[in-house]
Amino acid sequence: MTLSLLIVQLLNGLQFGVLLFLVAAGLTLVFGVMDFINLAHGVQYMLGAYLAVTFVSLTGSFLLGLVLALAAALLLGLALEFLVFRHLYERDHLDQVLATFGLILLLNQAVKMIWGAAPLSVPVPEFLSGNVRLMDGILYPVYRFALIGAGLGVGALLWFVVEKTRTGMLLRAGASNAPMVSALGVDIRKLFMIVFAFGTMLAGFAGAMAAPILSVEPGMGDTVLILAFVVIVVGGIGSIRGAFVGALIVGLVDTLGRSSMNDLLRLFMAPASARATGAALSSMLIYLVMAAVLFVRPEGLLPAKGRS
Amino acid sequence: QAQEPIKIGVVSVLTGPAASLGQQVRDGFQLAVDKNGGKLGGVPVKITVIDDELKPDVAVERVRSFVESEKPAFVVGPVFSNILGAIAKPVLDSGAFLISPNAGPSTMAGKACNKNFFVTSYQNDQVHEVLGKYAQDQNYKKAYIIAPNYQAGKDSLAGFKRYFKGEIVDEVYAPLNAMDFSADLAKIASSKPDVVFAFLPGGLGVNFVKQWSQAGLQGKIPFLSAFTVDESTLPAQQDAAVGLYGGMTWAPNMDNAQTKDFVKAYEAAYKIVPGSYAQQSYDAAMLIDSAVKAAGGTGNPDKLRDAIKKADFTSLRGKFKFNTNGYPIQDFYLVKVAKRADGKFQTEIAQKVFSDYADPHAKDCALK
Amino acid sequence: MLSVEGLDAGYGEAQILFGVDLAVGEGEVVTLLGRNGMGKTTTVRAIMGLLPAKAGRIAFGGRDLTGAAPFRIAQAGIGLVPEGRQIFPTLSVEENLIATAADRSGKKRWDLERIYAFFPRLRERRENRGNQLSGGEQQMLAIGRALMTNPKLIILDEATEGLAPLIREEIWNCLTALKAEGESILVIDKNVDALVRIADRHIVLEKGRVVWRGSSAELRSDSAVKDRFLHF
Amino acid sequence: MAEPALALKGLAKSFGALKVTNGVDLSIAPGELHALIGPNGAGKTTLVHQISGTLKPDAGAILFGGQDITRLSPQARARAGLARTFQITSTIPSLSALENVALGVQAHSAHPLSLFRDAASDEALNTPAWEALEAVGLAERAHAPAGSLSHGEKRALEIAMALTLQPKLILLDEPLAGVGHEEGERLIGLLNSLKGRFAMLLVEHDMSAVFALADRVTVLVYGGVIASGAPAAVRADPAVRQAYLGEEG
Amino acid sequence: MASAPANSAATTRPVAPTVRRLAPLVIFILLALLPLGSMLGLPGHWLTLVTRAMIFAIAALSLDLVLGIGGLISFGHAAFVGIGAYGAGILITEGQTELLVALPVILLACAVFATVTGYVSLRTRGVAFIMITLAFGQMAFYFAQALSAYGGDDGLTLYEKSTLLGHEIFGNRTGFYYIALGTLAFCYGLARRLVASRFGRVLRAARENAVRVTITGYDVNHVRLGAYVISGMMAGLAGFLLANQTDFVSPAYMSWPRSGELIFMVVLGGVGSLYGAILGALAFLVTEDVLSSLTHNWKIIFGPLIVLFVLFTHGGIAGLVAKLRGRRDG
Ligand SMILES: Nc1ncnc2c1ncn2[C@@H]1O[C@H](COP(=O)(O)OP(=O)(O)OP(=O)(O)O)[C@@H](O)[C@H]1O
Ligand SMILES: Nc1ncnc2c1ncn2[C@@H]1O[C@H](COP(=O)(O)OP(=O)(O)OP(=O)(O)O)[C@@H](O)[C@H]1O
Ligand SMILES: [Mg+2]
Ligand SMILES: [Mg+2]
Repeated sequence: MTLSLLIVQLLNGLQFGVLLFLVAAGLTLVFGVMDFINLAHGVQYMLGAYLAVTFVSLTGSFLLGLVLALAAALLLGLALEFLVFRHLYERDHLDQVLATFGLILLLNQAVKMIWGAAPLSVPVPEFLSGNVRLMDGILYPVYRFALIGAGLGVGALLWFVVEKTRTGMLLRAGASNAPMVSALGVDIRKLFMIVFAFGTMLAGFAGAMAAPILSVEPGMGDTVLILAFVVIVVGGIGSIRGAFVGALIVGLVDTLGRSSMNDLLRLFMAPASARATGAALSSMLIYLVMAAVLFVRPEGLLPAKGRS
Repeated sequence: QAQEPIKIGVVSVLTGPAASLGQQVRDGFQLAVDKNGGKLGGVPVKITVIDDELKPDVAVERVRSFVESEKPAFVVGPVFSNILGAIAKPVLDSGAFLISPNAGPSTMAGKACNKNFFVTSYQNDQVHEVLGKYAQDQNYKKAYIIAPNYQAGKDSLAGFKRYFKGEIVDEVYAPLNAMDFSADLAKIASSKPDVVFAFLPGGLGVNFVKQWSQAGLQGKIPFLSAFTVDESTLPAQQDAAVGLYGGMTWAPNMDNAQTKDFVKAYEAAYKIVPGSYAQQSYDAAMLIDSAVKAAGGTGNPDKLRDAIKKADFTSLRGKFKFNTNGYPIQDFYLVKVAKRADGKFQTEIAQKVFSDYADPHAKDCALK
Repeated sequence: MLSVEGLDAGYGEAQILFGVDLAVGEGEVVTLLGRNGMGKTTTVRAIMGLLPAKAGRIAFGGRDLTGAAPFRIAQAGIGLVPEGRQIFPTLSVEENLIATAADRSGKKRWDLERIYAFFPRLRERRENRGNQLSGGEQQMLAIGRALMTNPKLIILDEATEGLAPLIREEIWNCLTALKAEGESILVIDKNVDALVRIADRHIVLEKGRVVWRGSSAELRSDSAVKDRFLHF
Repeated sequence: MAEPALALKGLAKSFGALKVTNGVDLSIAPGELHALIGPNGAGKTTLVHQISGTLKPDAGAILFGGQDITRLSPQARARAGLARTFQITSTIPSLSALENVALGVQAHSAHPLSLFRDAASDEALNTPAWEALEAVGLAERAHAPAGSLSHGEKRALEIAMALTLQPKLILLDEPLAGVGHEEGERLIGLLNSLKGRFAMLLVEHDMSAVFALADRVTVLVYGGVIASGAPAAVRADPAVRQAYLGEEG
Repeated sequence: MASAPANSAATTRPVAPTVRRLAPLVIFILLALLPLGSMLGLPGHWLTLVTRAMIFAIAALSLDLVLGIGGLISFGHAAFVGIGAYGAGILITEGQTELLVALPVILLACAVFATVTGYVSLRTRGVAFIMITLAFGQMAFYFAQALSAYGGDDGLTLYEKSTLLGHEIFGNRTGFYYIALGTLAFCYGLARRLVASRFGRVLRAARENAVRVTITGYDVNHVRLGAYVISGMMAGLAGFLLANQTDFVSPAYMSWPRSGELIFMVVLGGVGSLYGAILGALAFLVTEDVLSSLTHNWKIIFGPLIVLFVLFTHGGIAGLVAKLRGRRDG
């Protein structure tokens, strides 16, 4: 592998990681901070993408469409919270898993009925189309740089809110002992509702941002959901910094693994078997990394304080 | 008259990302039946649509209970080879005819061929061979080839290499759920092959093609593909796919009357441009129509089989005949994506690559 | 200030409290006494709205708070030091103190500085997480946290459990000072000897019913009750 | 002199910069009830954790009946006869009080993990369990789930559980915390009656209990021992009064 | 998880002993009578459907043993089902159909896989355990996908079924039904005994308070590993039956959604009650079948149904049964 290729692959890994981070951030907020396992986070991501498809084509403007999609995602989050989630906060994790699985079935099917089964897409906005030249003829899409930037911005904002503000403290406190927070005079339910809706909006944001580069199709959230869980477990549950680091690791490992596993194995294997082994291994790679991380540090790389 | 209807099961995937293919199979078949006034071969038909969910064990369970309770004369389906492998045994054991409108695995073309199994599409390898042959004919020297990491993916790249004799700069197996191909695209950009061959069905293809165009590769490197740019993915790929090549036995602009009627009727009924999935399924219905007519019903399986083997129907492809193993012998084309005047996208025939092409596995089949 | 009338409450099918009446006046210190498992904590939980009352009325500062959510009751000006400390394990000491801080009495007597001055040990451990504290340190934190809401009435449920004798003395002194400032206090504690000095009135619970009530002087003179709760 | 039941030699433990256990030497004779007192945060619980094996010391040695157990796992120490109670009550909430106690009996039986025999009707487990419950006055609540017991009852249950481990030494971390006056008296009576059967290390802030029970007292301040000896002597020690006891002693 | 103790209350809801004994009895009697029902007009495919449901019930039961009783949420349990299925599939493909050869091989393979992965996984707790078992499940999945000799991703069709001493015991559909029922009853009895045993008591106790159990003198991980291995073998048995029922094995049997479905069955049925897992599997698969025969958009009904069920009941179907009975008893 040449140096320039390596740089591009690192950028690719970074960008993939950032996309994962956008999904994982909402998940870790709701899961880590509020101690709620929301399997429906993946379908919320999918809905964000579909809403973007609709609103972008309706308004003809990416930015306007994005804003409308976010608003719709927020509303959807509030509705879901009101109808389903608030009744599950005090329930067992497994009850949450089962109920949110029901939501996955419902929303996946609803999306298929509303938007059809065929993949859809959103065009890359005009002002972010085009490429940046990175040495000897290797181009890198501007939109992907924008995506990286958006991810970093969201990450910084979230970290600040959760770690540095009183709202963040109350959230963390509420996760471990909600009745006590309430008994000290804070309306924890309202707080949870806002955070939950915000988490949904974040998932929607990730979906909307991914729509111009990925195919928008029913079930697109299911793979992402598992990857997002891998990310937050590797990084340390409930920690925004952890999710960020975990996302970068997963993004880089997956990207670099896929692009260099064959070359690596070919050093000491016949090309045909290197290919076969390489393909199987690179699929397994992130799981191997996760198992290794958890074996050495069961609480993840950068666990939230107090969750070790 | 109170005629006993022919029972037909249509097994197709209607759940998950692949559902858009499955819907074409279901709708193409239904269109043919509707066109015939709810009858095939003059006999009313009762169609049961079974969603295989792309899960082999679910498919087996549903199909088995269907054949056990309904005793159908025909089962049409499925889209994917791994589902075919799962349902073939219960269907064929029940004595029904199994007509595959899409999946054409090599296993069932050779040793494991069955007298009651027919394919109205092609043997899977052939489509990939079309592109290999074309790449060879163009005298490309270096090819970058990519497919998903599963059996059909491996068969695909093997098929391409059967005819392409140049250098393979890289042979890549992507995860089945890959979303982001930027790593592969970077590799392509840096290794500068003469041609890229991809087998990336469904959402994989949408992602790849969009990112291909965003990476600025469109128009720079010839892009040949199988099941990567077709009518099921074009609505999402749109302009990003225009000018890309695929291999097929048919395209919506095929120059014959039956195709014109079919495309028009399909678009009117389902609001999308039909792809090969719909076309092959439509042909499957027409095949049944001709056979039932010739055999005078479904009462005599041997007569029915002989009638099916004759394939005496007007295929949307024009000429069509069966090999001894139940797979077709037919022409294959290079197709190219184009934007129609009405703004929709479709594949169009670019050139013929094989004539009367039979799959190589037929020689392993004991049937005569 | 606080008045509870005819309170019935329990867990699931099991009724624990039967018609409990109690009142705490402005600037008054009242104790709730009784053996283990007699329903003291249950009473407190019901007052705070953490446990639904099956019957009865709870009012505070003239407002009916029966059936209100816990946060409303707390916002009305009741501060709780719960049994078993219940500090927030994932928050640092300082975060524990400021997360729910408020000024509910309108006099803002307590801030971080005053808490740290009162419990120097907490200042030393301010960066530590709640679950890294020793039992006694956690107890100090729970008291500090309740004071930081500047309540009109403070409820202390076994607030001196696990505290060293010196610190316990400090707490009693503090309660005396608070009382002097006009704070109302409802306290549950096994160190009745000390409480007799500070408290105005005492209420004894047995199997969820009030079986005795009276002033400190009456407690000292009632030999049956005295034997049960006092050392001398 | 007989081998001490427990001996700590230069035990040390830090959390970051904080030295929580600072070169502690301590020796408890067989059958002795040794009280460990000190201000909040002095490191008493941390010391108990190290002895029972749930925390690893940074340096020093722990000798149990003459045997070095510094590197043994907690479960191995328990099997060797080292039992403890927790400062924050720790029972198994959904199991009944009886089952909680039987769990301890079972651990010391010949087949602690046999796979098929019904455990609930196993008299070999139940009889000793009943005895332990009776000893702490919990027999009436035997079938109540431990989670529904009141605070004081849970404390008693913890002691019953420790009793079944056929201990040579019991570590008691604030057994009287949250226990009412009347139950406290009974618990003190119980501990008194158990004196001599095994050694006990009692961590407690209730001075009336400490001075009623202890054979010897050690005072820990900032992780170090500042005084150790007979109760009366310790009580009179001005340093101890200043650091810990205040007026009350 | 910080709030684990508070949460565990919901999973350990005590079920009245009479229900615990009576409910499974009723279930097994009804199951034994079902083939008669199909003579009386129940659709013919119900026999197949319920056979499949009982096979999944075995897998769900095995999961409940670690999940419900041991508190270990294994998100890779489908791997064991897959190993069992592939064991049968590969042996049959290689011409070895004898059950008395296949079963020991499969059970051993499952035990080895469980021991190795369990040893690593049990270092972690809570969500980390969920995810590390997922990781091992996925590795098994990708491994099966790479098994080109046995069909790779396309799966493997079995042209024969397993035999017992040369007899084709799986050939007859009703016979298969009763074999599945018998296996299920056997596994249930085994699990019941295990839970009631000393071993089971320690396992249950460790779920709620591992520190306490350790301090009492048990090696908690040792006990958990034992349960994990037993559970894995039981799931492998289900896989063996599944392969023989579908005449087909595929990597899809091991994919993570499959592991997820097993968890849903257990939770739906009621965690930790064992017979709940059986009810959960039956309810899940039968509802799925009934609804999907009504409409292809059945998930739009099934999804909300699940949500409503969780919102309005506690402790799954078993909890519901216990509550209804409790109400009737007064
Ligand atoms: N969560 C609960 N579920 C069921 N019963 C409970 C629960 N909490 C307490 N109880 C029961 O309620 C009764 C009263 O308990 P409460 O905690 O109010 O007593 P208390 O007077 O505060 O005792 P202590 O001095 O031990 O704290 C006890 O019998 C106890 O067993
Ligand atoms: N994990 C930890 N990380 C950092 N500091 C800790 C940790 N655990 C305990 N400490 C600190 O070590 C000191 C000793 O704690 P320990 O619990 O041993 O005190 P103690 O003597 O039992 O006090 P108490 O009488 O209040 O129970 C305390 O200041 C505590 O804050
Ligand atoms: Mg209490
Ligand atoms: Mg302590």
